[in-house]
Amino acid sequence: MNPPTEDGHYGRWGGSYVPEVLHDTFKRLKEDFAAAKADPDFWREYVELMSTYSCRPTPLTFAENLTRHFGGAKIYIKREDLNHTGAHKANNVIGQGLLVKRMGKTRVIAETGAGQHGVATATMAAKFGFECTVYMGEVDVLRQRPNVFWMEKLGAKVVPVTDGSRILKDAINEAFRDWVTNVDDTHYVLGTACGPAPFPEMVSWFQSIIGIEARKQILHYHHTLPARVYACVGGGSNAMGIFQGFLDDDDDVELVGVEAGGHGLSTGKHASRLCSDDASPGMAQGYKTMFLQNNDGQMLETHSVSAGLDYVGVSPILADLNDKKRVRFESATDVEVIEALNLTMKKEGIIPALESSHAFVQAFKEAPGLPKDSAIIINQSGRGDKDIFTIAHALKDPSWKEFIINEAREYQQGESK
Amino acid sequence: MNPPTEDGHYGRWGGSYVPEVLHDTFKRLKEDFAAAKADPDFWREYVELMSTYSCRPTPLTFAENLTRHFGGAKIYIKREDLNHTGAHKANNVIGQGLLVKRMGKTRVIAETGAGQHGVATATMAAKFGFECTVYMGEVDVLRQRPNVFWMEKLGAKVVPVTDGSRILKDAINEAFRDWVTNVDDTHYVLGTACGPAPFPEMVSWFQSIIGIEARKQILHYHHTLPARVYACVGGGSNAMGIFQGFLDDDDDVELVGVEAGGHGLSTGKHASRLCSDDASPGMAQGYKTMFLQNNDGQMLETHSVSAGLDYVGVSPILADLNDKKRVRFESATDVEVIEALNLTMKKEGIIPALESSHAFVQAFKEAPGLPKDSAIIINQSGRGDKDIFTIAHALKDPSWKEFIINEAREYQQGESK
Amino acid sequence: MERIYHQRGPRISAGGKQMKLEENLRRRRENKEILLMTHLVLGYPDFDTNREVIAQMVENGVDSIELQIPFSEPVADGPVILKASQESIDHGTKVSECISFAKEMVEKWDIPFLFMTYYNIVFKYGEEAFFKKCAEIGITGVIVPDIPPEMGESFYQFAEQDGISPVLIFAPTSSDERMEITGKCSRGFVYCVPRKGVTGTKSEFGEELTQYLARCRKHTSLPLGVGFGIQSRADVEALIGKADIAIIGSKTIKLVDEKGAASVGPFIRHLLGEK
Amino acid sequence: MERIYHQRGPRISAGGKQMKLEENLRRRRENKEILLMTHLVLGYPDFDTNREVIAQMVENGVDSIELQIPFSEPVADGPVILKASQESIDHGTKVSECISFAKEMVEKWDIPFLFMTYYNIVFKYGEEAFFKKCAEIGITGVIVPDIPPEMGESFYQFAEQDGISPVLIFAPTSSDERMEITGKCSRGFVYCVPRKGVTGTKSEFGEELTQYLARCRKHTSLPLGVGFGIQSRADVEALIGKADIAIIGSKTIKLVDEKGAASVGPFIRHLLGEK
Ligand SMILES: Cc1ncc(COP(=O)(O)O)c(C=O)c1O
Ligand SMILES: Cc1ncc(COP(=O)(O)O)c(C=O)c1O
Repeated sequence: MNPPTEDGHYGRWGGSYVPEVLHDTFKRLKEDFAAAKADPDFWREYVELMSTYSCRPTPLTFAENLTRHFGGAKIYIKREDLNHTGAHKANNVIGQGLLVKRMGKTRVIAETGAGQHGVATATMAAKFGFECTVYMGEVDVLRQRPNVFWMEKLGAKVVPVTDGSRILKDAINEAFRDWVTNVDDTHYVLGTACGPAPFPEMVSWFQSIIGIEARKQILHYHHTLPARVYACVGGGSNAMGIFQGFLDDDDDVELVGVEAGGHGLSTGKHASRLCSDDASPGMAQGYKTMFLQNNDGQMLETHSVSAGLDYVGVSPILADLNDKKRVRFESATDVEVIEALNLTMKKEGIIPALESSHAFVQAFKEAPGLPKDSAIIINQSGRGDKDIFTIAHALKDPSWKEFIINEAREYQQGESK
Repeated sequence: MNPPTEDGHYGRWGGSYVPEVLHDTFKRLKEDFAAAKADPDFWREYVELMSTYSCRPTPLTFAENLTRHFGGAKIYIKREDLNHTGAHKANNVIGQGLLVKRMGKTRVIAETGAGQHGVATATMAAKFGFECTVYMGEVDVLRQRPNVFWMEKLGAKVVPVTDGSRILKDAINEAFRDWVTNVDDTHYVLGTACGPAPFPEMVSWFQSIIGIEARKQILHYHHTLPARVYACVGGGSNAMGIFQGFLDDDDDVELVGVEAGGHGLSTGKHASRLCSDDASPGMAQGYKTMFLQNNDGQMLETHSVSAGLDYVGVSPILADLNDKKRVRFESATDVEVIEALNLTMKKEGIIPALESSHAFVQAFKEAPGLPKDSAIIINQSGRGDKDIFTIAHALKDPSWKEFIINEAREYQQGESK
Repeated sequence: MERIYHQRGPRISAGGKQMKLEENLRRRRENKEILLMTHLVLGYPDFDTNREVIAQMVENGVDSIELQIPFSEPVADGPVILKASQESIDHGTKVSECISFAKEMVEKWDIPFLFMTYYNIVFKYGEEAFFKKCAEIGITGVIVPDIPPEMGESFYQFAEQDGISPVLIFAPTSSDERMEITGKCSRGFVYCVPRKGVTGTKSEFGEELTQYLARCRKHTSLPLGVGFGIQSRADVEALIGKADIAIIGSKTIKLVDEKGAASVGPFIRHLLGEK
Repeated sequence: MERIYHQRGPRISAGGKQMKLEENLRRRRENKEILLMTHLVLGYPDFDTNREVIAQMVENGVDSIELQIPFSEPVADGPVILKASQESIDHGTKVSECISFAKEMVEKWDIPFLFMTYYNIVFKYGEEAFFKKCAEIGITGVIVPDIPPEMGESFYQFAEQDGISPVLIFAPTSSDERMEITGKCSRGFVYCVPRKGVTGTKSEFGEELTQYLARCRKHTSLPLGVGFGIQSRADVEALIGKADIAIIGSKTIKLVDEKGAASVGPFIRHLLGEK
């Protein structure tokens, strides 16, 4: 993959639009990151830690039943769900954790949407002994309470952000505000391949471990490159992670990013930045990309069944790869996502996160049309356990409902269980 | 490890006390298992599947912070929590799944306590395309509802057992009743190293993959054998799994099994078969072991904060190793377990299952007294995510309480979220 | 119609010892097309009801009764017996009370009584002590479905030693070789399970059953009892000529639950084909 | 005491163009120890209140006002301005309305007005068009905290082209080299952030601040404005001799929220040391 320009741009996108107070921090961060990136020992330490603390390399699972079901390309699933803390987010936070150690800082802050990045950061902070504050939109706090619980138990302070629309973008803003105030000892562990340079490059670099492994694995099992690779796109980190294994293969491997189609692109209630007409070029949160914004430049409210894709911006690197037509972008609706999730559970005994299920939707649409001797890879960015409240709700599960009502009743009556 | 006698005994324990109608099924199972065990390709296929579908080998994590905290032996954690479905149970079910395929059966049944084995079996059934029914005591259904939800979504039928004390042992009885009725097409996927022969041997064999890996890993990282190995003991499968890596090292490696001490051994509210006075030799559920029973031979109610350890019997192999003093048994109380869990989360960013936390308790008690250049291994049999309802409750988390009450209110008002 | 069967009278005994179960059954069978064996769970709903039910059974013509000592994990039983066992234990039924009660029944009624239970009850009591006690109180046989011959060397030895008949089980899944083994080990009669499943499951009494019972017959010279699912006179009639004993299990428990002990007599008479 | 400052009168203009911000501030500074710059969020709580507040400010002696065009993601602002921005947008404030309103104010009051906003508002409007519009309506400067010099080549060019002063920021974390760069790029004055943090955070005005402002002074010849946290006359006095402009941010917003627009005048007089 081509590196960004000196000032952090990828084509028209990216850059580093940070308030003055953060200028020096970013300068140091850029230098420290560049030094780390150039140091083969750093990557080696990273890979080693990921293989002892998390379980890298994560497997590439052949989905035999889904393959048979769709009767087309062989479907392989890259199992980021098996990472410690249950998602690809672990790769990024552990990488940044090592960088923080190298920089000698002692406190980390993070924003989180789905909560996965927050749990991952809290976990990393516990492991490295850093103090940790996680900002989370109040809406997300409500829909991802289990993750909030774990973050707190892991020793992090979770701050519900009550400003703005109280979701991921507001948490990001709040995290920046914290950083502006506490630059000296604090590193902001950005959770996806967005934000001011060097974050898009840095997060993508740590996540590239996915693609490096996947490439090796598919060549091992399938003996040739996959026809297509699918990944869901929130901020874009898991997509960048796996795509990097195949970016240089040009037209041989088609790369497909799947955005949150929410209630459907035509309803306006979605989070599709690269394949809807509701987005336009903009600059917010420190970088230029396609944003879901109105004509004045005010960011819009987004919608997705999956908190992790519910975000106004998208990685500048992906926006650039979209310009270059190297990555194709599609969207999946909430309804399609629940269907794909159901099918994957029943056919393979695998529970993808709602975010990841977006990638499954598009792969399922296309697999039947591909030759039987071809292969496709779906990046399963995380596991669906965390989504139990959302999924049980979406599936209208009556016994879950009853269960919750009973639990509540016991609490309300103050009974001891 | 010594194989059992021809009729499935380990010293005074074990055997195969099955109703006549199952006699032939067990005969065939014994033969099929013996053939599979003797076939190196079978084990190879098993290891291969575990490395592509789950993420074996699971890592051995050096717990640097806990080691520093206790100031004694180096603490290593074997990470069975990183298995697909979140516990060592995956090893056993995938192994039995391969055996079922080999036997040409099309339906599997299982009992489950914590729900981990049920989820694992439902997962395996989805993967192999088997029909699946899971029996679960009604009490466990209530305390492990998230797992019930997933089993159902994975396509399994979950039958709440309302007989007896409505916990694990009753589920086992019910599963046997189903098996008696449907012997032809059905295999009973027993979840732990208990039950009639050949189950204890079979489950232990599949789980031995833990110990084989752990031995290699500790020699790689620590260059010498560990001083002690800790595992929690419900039925005994994760303990047997890891212990087998070190059983032949005789006195070099001390093996420690930790049972559920519940409210304390003196209260009678516990599930300690091998280190309390409330157990005595008996025969139930098809095998001889130490059971928690009264003078008439009626099984007692057991108690543990962890559903997975809440069981009246224990692996006959462990009962024998107890007789031979090759394994030392200890118990951990509910209160100690929550403390150890809290400490592990905060210090290492790792969330052990409540079951596994029992092993942590004992390791923490002993680590300070061991030399700094020695190592100990704790088998983290599973991850604690599944226990969120129990843990949040035990920790009296006020915002969790509020969250549940709110969720319930929305359901009760029939509001759409 | 009131008739009195088997009221306390001189014991049919053989050689100083109480008459063996097999002999007793054979004598009874001499002038009957088929014998009737019934079952109840001791202490459920209570011993007084047990007493009454047994009276109803014996007085209406039952040939033998299984007294089930409840066990907390009755793996081979269905929901009715399971629940009865559990409730009996829950309100405190002790093995020692079951034994006293059995003694009382043996003394009162002149039919063979058997214990039905699970191995752990015997094991905990002590195998030797258990069979000595059976002999002492006049129990003639035991049905313990979870102690197969190959696991029960001492169990079967002690039974033999004290002249107690352990009744073994044939199942449709039993191979010919297996029937040979269990048949040899069994005493009194052989309990033929007509289909897979636990107690309380309804059987179909068709051609398959006929063939199955013929196969059972080939492997033992003992009387054949058939249980699991007999509910009506028609079921009993279907067994005539193919088996020696019709065994009624959970049906009477349900009956007592629903209509009380007094309803057992009429049911028995119905089974016997009496109007 | 009632005084009327700066009411509509002849414009101070230079060379046919409206006078540049720096020059304007320097003239004002000639006979004052320190200037007062205030701030408000356009459309919050509504434009009518804005009108009233501005009147209070100008009539009581404020030298210049920042008009903040609200942006949905104001990363450099604290909770008060954040909330005000959000509410303003929520009840429909448009950029075009902010511009019309600014035009009206410039026409009415003879003090320099600046736009404060975030880069995306400018970017979406079109950099060239935005600065043309500023020039057209008489806005003299802009404060856009998220467009650093190295990212804003065209931004700063268009500003220069239309004679609009982009005000850049010095922070305590800025190195000497950095101050050199931003100082060169800034026009009108330099906004010195006295401490890390966002708007609305209380500063300590001690020895450290004195040293910091001295360092700022070394790197620019432009007037120095100091913002973030000024709440009282004492705070303003502490800046005399060290800075040229005391900038009041969220404090007046809170004041209007709590006590209404009319309370702004007395507050301004207090800051100016008038009884
Ligand atoms: C499981 C999972 N997948 C995907 C995403 C989206 O992020 P990204 O696009 O950076 O991979 C998230 C974000 O929280 C996530 O939790
Ligand atoms: C995570 C976990 N650990 C341990 C156990 C106890 O089983 P065993 O003793 O067979 O390992 C269970 C049982 O459900 C479990 O879920």
